[in-house]
Amino acid sequence: MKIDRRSFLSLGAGATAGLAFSPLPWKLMDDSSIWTQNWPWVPVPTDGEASYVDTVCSLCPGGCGITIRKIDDRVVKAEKKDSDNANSGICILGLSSPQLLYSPSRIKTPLKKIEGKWVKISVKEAVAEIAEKLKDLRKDKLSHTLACISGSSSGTVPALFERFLKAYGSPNFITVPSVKDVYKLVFSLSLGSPYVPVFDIANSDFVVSFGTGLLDGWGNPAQAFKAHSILKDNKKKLIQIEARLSNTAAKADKWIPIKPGTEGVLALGMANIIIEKRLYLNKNILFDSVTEGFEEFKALVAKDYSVKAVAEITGVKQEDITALVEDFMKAQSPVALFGRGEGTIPGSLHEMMAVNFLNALAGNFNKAGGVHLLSDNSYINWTEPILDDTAYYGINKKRLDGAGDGKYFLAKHLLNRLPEVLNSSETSPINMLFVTDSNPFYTMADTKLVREAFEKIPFIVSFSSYMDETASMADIILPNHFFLERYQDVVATCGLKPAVGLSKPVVNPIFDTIHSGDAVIFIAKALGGTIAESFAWDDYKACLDETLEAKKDIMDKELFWVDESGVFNAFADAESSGKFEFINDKIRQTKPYTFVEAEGEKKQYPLTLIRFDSMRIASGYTANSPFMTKTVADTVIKENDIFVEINPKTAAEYNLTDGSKALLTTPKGKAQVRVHLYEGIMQGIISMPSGLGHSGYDNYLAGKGININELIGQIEDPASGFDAAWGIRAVLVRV
Amino acid sequence: MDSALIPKGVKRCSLGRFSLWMIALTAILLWGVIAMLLCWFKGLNQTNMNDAYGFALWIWADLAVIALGGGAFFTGFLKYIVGKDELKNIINYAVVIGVVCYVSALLILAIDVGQPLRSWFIFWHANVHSMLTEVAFCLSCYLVVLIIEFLPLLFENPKLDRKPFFHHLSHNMHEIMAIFAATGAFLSFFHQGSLGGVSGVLFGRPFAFREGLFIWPWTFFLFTWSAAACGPCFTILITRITEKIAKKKLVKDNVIDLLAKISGWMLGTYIIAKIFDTWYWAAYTLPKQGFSLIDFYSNNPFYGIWILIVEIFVCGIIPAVILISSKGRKNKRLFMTAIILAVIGVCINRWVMVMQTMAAPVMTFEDWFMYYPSWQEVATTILPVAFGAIFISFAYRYLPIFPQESELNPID
Amino acid sequence: MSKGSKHKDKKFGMVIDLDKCTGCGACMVACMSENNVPFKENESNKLDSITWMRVYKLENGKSFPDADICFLPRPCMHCEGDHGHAPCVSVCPAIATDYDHKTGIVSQIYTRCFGCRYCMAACPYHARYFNWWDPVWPEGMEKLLNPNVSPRMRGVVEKCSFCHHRYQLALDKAYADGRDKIEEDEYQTACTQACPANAIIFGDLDNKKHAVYSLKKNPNTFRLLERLGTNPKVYYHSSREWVRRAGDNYLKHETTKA
Amino acid sequence: MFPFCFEWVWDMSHIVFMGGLWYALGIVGAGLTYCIVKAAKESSDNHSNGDH
Repeated sequence: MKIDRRSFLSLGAGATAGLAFSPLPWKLMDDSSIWTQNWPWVPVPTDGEASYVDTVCSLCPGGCGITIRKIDDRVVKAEKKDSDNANSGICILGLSSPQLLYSPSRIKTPLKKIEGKWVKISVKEAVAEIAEKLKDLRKDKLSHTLACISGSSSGTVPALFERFLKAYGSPNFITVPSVKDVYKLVFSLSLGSPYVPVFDIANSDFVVSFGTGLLDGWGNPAQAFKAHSILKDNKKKLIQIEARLSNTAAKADKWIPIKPGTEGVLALGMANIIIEKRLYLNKNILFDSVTEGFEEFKALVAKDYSVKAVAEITGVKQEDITALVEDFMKAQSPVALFGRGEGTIPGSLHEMMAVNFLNALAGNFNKAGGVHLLSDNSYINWTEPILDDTAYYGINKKRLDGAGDGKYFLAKHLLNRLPEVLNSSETSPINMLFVTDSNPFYTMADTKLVREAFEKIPFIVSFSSYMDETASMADIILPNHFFLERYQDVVATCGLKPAVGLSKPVVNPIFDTIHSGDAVIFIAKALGGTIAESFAWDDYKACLDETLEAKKDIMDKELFWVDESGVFNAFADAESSGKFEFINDKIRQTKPYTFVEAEGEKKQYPLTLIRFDSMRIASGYTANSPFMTKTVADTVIKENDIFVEINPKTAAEYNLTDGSKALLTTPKGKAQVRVHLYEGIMQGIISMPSGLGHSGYDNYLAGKGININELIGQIEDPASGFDAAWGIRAVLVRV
Repeated sequence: MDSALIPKGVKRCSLGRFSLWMIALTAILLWGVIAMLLCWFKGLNQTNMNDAYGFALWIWADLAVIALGGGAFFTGFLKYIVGKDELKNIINYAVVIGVVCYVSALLILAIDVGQPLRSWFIFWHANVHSMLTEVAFCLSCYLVVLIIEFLPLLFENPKLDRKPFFHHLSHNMHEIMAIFAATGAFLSFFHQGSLGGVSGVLFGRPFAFREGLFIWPWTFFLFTWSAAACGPCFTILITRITEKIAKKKLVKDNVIDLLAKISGWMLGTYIIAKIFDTWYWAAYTLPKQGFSLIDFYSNNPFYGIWILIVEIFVCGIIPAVILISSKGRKNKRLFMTAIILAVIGVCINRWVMVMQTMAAPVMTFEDWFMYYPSWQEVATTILPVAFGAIFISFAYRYLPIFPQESELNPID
Repeated sequence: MSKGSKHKDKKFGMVIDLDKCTGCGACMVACMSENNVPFKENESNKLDSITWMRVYKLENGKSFPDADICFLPRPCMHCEGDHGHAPCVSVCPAIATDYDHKTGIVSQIYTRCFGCRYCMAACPYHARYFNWWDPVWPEGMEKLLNPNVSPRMRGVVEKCSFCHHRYQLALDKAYADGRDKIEEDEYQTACTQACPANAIIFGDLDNKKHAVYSLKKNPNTFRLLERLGTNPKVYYHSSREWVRRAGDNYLKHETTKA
Repeated sequence: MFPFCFEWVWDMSHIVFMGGLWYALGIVGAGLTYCIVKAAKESSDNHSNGDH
């Protein structure tokens, strides 16, 4: 048969028709759809047995009891522990812990920096190398040039580090300070012992907060939120005194805007009115028998803090001040909160003392709805470390930060003084630095100065779990397990009582990491001699078991062991012996009352930049998870630009419109920002969130925004020596 | 070279010239094809659509192109059902334009959906309550009808016509074309309406929502009506453009005049209905939902009350008046202005019903959403235009589309 | 149905107390974590950022110092419309989203959805999200995936499901225990459970024993865009008039619905 | 679309909608078949008649 063009075409047409009527196209259509429903690049979660493991979250000082949902051996979710007792609760950060566990920015093995590049090493090698270096220092009688920065001051792990420094021969154990350090000072000055206050917000009927970020991450956020909800249920009042309409201010029944930094003045003014009007007498407390220095205090506030003067300084109207005082003193169980924002910056001692006087005048200590006082946990009862001559020589050297001495007689640790000390000497007075549970190169004010200072230190050992800003500057990293992978005691409060919680490993360590407690013990053992003798435990677990003793059984069952004896009982009844001292010699020594001002010339820097804390942005050692960053509004971060909030009227003065780019300059640095017009901020003030502008971590966080610490410098509180900076003068120029 | 394919009695340009024209169009087509492939392989992140703009440029293009393609069904309806026999001189071209419009619409839809390989679910798992289902069914059925209406034309190509089967088939189809046309008109009335229903039923979107008759919101009827009014205008416009390019008259004036007159009346009545609809919406529907008319025409950088005025007055009343008056139709310049305005008017209507619906905030704490298309969206929207030009060029060159062409342009 | 029927239809819904909501974002993270919601390196474009639960920040429009803000968590409203005629359900051409009369939950079948996005155009709450991108979990993070919820592919619409899988799990558990009913606390959404302020209350709106039943009747309770007839099953509570007014559209002279 | 798809319900809306659809498809299909069959018949008749 001759195949011509025509038959060829017919054949083609026939074949096409035949195919169309065959099941083939339909089958293909169906199969392609099924393929789209099972695209190989869309992961399918592996199924397995679901289980729940309870543990204590240690991502913030709150120490909540949480529960972890597991599928076989993987963590899929963190949840609130279903329990009314204990310290159960969860916040956005705790909910992020699974993402933080599997984060790409985790450090997967011990690392050593060789010529600027990270090289994997084993734990053994790392420990041996650190021990070798430490031995050399000891040989040269330089044991005191070892320093350690610890993110926390409570619990066995920081205690092990502190013990290590002592046994090794260095006084330079330094913790990262927070508002808690100032709280302790407030009460050690007024009550003679460093009590930690717990505010019984849930049972109060009138809460006045002097800039405290009750709903912005202060204290234990989960408990604060719960307490606030109870306030709302009971229709009780919350008053927020703050320059910016923060989330706390927004939830408050009344927001009283105030010039930032003058909160202490307002408190003293209020105290003056209370005393003048003798309102404290209505409180049915045996005032004379439980206070001291009242007359002197009375004279002092009467002289300098008349309502007129206070109104002028603070910008709060006179009638608002008097009304506030009346409502406060009329309430059954009023309470005044102090400590700014979420409390990462310690803050002004006098400001907090001033506010606390209101509590004293309302007589609310140890009363329902008032201030309850807890003593520091004392469950760690180790024998003193054994000191050899070198150690003895070393620990008697002066602390580098000057804490506990001269004008810094009140403070125990002053991390904020370290950069200055380092920068003022030619060669570094620190030869080796341990950094554990903290990220000081990011969290400390005036980051540039901090960096310059720390770059002088010849050898830095980081114990961080993440490639954060500090870890990336280290020489050796011994990465800690993430809290879901390790045992650790966590100091917390259960209700109004001190407690210790137990973090338990929920999964086996997923990387080649080492518990920092183990790391210290191993380093000590490698050093031998009295140092090794001081660390007789086999490992951290043994140390922890021995420390907790019988408490551990309770913690295993209930997660928390509550220290019933840790509650200060003064004022609870007429027979109590405690006295609240308004003025005493020690207080006089701090030269009351001085409040710090923002750094910078008003002429050159007409605006004031303040920081604000947000639940959605973690600003401490733990940084944001991808989910948390996803929740951040587009008026805070857009692409990589950070926004500063500004009052529309102020913006108009500077020719700025919503979203426009501007150059923000402070005495400490410059940054390109965008502006967000916000009616909730005072004129002349601009604000910026803390916790952004990371250079470390992963692509989900790094490079987004500016680290406010690069723009703000620290200001030493003249009373305590702690950083009390609440802002800095600034100028914005449209670009 | 291709003279064997060219219909008898007409003259066409040289193949070389034709090829050049084709190359230019194909280049544009390829640009669109690249964008289309990007959308298919990389996903719809290639567009500037977002969660506030789930419907955007493409859906507008779809709605507009189908409204403009309405010339086919309405001319068919007038010729076969109403019996306006003069329209046989333009019906072929109306069908060709219709095919182009409907194929384009389906192509755009195939790019627009997130899972094109599953798009047949709309048929298989049809939700009979969804306006979109109605659209999909009627659209595809009507495309089949259009192709049936187009096939006889194809078979009349000299080369094919020589085969007896095609010759007879073409003849038979002509014979019962009224049945097809009637079915097509039925389907068209529905899907044109359903497209109006697409936005009209959105009771969560006060800008689009309209009350109506039974399950059909007023937009259902308004869309059919406006497509019937403006579709023929588009057919006339394309005919005129073709005449301009071919540099000869292809359809007699009386045919165009008749179609334009009917269009004029349709447009006039439509615009009255549209005014009533807008008034009722503004005066009754919106206040019930807590809105006033001006809410939808203020506080944003683009959608002012001007767009309503342009749509109703400039592109509605004015062309209607021109097309209704015989003086207006006689004046060449006025006539073309009216035709173009009517076409623009229906496009604006489809634009606001899609884009302004998405743009206007409904929750009090949201702001207007503004959007501009990405180049991929623009390219894929131009793709059908290029396809249309190619298709029409081929059809014109090789098929006896204009029965009056040889009479009007005798070859000596 | 006869009286005392065991299988009475349920109508799950929420009452969210805006006086308590602090805008902390815990609900958003809990939701994303529970439901395998993907995340990208840049999520600052909120129009391309999948957040089944989204917390809006409302402003009262007044200037300093009278300015006020309020946070408003917005899950899917699971509109009942008129007899289950939710805005999105009736428009879906492929029945990929449906109103379940037994639970009142508006479902979404990802493998059925072909991405026409008509439902997104229909939803006035912007509760529906499109997968513009392929979901990508960085190496190691795919371990976080919850096996009870299937991850979605590019090109489909997704939204809050009231953690419907948790209802299934609760029913399965009850069945295994030989019960035919589940208690209020056995089925709670991830956001409800996570809210540190206990601002979200979830339950059967028709069940007198459930907390939501009485909470929804509080005079300070309102729903979003009620006037459109969407008949949502998420109620909000606020003691502030401006917040309640922001929940719906009002003409200038109209008073806020009490 | 078909009564054997599991979404199918025998209710009014399905009957009206799908009824309309299949009615239209039926007319188109029948018309087309008529034309093709007739054309095929006519062309083969013509062919055998040698009329071409």
